[in-house]
Amino acid sequence: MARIIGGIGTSHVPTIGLAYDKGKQDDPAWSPLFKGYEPVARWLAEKRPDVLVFFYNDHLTSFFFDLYPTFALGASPEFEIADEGAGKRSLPRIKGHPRLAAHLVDSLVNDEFDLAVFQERALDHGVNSPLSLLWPHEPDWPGALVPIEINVLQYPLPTALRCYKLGQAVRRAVESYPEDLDVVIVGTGGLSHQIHGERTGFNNTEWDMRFLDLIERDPMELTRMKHADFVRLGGAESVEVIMWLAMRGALSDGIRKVHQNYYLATSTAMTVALYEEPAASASGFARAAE
Amino acid sequence: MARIIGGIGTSHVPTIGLAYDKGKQDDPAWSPLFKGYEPVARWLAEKRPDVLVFFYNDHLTSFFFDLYPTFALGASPEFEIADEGAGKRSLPRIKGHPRLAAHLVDSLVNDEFDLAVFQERALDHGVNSPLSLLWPHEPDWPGALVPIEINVLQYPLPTALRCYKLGQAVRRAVESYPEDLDVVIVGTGGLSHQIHGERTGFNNTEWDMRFLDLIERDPMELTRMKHADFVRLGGAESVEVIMWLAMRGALSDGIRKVHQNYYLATSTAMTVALYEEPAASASGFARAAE
Amino acid sequence: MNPQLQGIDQIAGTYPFDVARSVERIRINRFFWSMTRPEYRERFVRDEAALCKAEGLTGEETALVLGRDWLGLIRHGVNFFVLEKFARVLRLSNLDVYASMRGESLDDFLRTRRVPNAR
Amino acid sequence: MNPQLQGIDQIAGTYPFDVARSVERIRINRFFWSMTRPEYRERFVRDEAALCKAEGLTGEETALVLGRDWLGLIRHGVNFFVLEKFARVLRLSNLDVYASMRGESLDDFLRTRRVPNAR
Ligand SMILES: [Fe+3]
Ligand SMILES: [Fe+3]
Repeated sequence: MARIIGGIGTSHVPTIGLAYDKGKQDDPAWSPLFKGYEPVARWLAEKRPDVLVFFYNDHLTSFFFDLYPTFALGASPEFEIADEGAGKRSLPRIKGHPRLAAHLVDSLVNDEFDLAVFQERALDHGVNSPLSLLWPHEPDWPGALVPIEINVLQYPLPTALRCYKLGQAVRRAVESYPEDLDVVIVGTGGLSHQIHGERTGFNNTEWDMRFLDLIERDPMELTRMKHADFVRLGGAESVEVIMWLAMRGALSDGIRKVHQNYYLATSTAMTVALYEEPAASASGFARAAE
Repeated sequence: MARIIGGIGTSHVPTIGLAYDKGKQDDPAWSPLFKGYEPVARWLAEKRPDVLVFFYNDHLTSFFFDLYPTFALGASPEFEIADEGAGKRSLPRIKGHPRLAAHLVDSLVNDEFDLAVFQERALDHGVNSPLSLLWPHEPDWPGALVPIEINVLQYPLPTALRCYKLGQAVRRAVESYPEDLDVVIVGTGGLSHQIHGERTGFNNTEWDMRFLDLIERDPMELTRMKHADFVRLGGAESVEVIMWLAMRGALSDGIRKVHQNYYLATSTAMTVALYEEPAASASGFARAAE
Repeated sequence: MNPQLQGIDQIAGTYPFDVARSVERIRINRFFWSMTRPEYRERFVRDEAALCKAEGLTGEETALVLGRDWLGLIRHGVNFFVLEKFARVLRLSNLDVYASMRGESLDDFLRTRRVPNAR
Repeated sequence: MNPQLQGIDQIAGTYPFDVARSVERIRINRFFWSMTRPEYRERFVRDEAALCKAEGLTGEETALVLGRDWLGLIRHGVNFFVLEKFARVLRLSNLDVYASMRGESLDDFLRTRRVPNAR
């Protein structure tokens, strides 16, 4: 049986991937960001999950308004790295998990989530930017990824509550998968930022701190917020934190936050947080006994 | 306020459009089909609805498996006629209704239907085949159409119950639209047919009659059926009648069936049925008073 | 397993097309789907085998295409509705394809129908 | 009206992108989106005005493109995330675009940031 051993919330700004590619790990302006990811990368290296289920949004790269889904799950055996206007980052292709993906779609559609299924569409910085800091990738990534794309760009967006419920349904789906797999759920985006209009550059660290508290302790309070509330409190593009609610919905009440980093340098509050499920300790045990 | 004045259930086999284009209206092998649509066309001419909301499926023409939605609503001001391998039928472009479409999407997504929104994708025989028998179109169609595409090709399909609920949500959405519009709901597909595998050519008129009875009188019984039940009773491709359930969900309990035609010639039981809402009489009255 | 499909394997001569099949066979399905574009149809008509090769179809798949093996293509995991495009390119009617999938001549198939001359 | 957006019009300097806008402005959004393809970028670089014309942009839209009027493009209904592609083609950073939308020079903008040299 597959089981969820933890969750990760992370920003996905392209800047993270760009700074990584330029080798700025030791640049004093960037090292607080990179250092913040190290404990999470270590945890992943230790727990060795088989699959990451990745709630992300495409940024009008592989999806366009000719057909724009609310939720779309990627079912291919592998995904290219996207060209976002300046060529592709030199990362290996990202492996998918078609069997788990097909099971998730079966389960979610029967659970009344009206998913779109996508294949052979490249993954943009929404996935590849944080992934390059979370997982080693030379010569290849250590596991597979099931991407679940969420509309955070073209209103109406799914409500915060609907995203949370999607996460709950993903948990039911993962737990009914017959093979043994350790799964980590990743929710991406945020935190506070606005990058369009005269209000560009807006940030709100106080709200970010409150969000980080609520997502762990009282996500239901966040599910009662309207998109306009997220825009007002965190800036227009921060509404994408509804994807953290999908991640949180897939986790249990028993999670423990084992790491958090927050770094606001120029425009986006870059954050990573790690939540461990009680199951994860058992997992460590099972691995040790191998 | 917009209101629903009736519903139409209709087959959408390409043959219908093909026979129409070849002028077979008086051919004895085809006239029972064409005659059967005349009362519905007359009713539409008399009631003059502003918009048809059309539950249909694309047949891998304008949609492909690179991104395959469960439900997708078309929001463009007009839609081309699709080329399905032998050029386009010579019909005028079909007018959409972007304002109503945007309102439906707002309402449905907030009602937890995870719709995809499509634009500028051509409509194939799933729409244009029955439409050419329902509405005159020289020089142009008399009204607008909002297409709602439903996945009936790539399992998992939405359940019959989910389609019915979608229809109910569409009714709520139409009734909360602020402008005065008369709307007719169209559900397409079926009835019994199988057109792949060794079982090709399967039909079941007894089941078709029972279906036509239940869709009017007791749709909830149909919502309890599994896709495999539809396949067994009506043939593999007849599972698309779940789109009639979406239509039926958008109608009230007070409907009256005012016409029905059933003609099984070679492979698909070709049917059209018309259900009138109590509101429709008032509509006739309002029109008469204009 | 999809609970809505329970029992479907007992329905003979029926090949449900699901996400797993779709992923496994996306290439050949895209090949036929592309026949919605006139340029692509022309390329096919000009040199069938060359297009199959350029599109990366396997030898087995190419044989199914060149042999017009409709039932074989269905069993291989091609969706009927892209085959419908292929039939248009070959100027065959759907009835021709149905007869072939049943292993019958068109006339024999039509004799089993209620209105054989509705074509 | 979308109940989730209640009150959003009171947030100054913010332009929510919704289905109505998307339908109205799909052409210019597709123009920028297409810059994910190298051939298209090359066409743009070779002759900007010619591509705008070929793609059916209006005179007003062409002026916004040629003038690099980032804020004007946003107000016109272009989604930021296709503009991001345009910035890549012009070899501008997102920070350049942000500064422009605020009506500031890059240096002035960076002075308002916590870590001005994180670029
Ligand atoms: Fe984002
Ligand atoms: Fe159909």
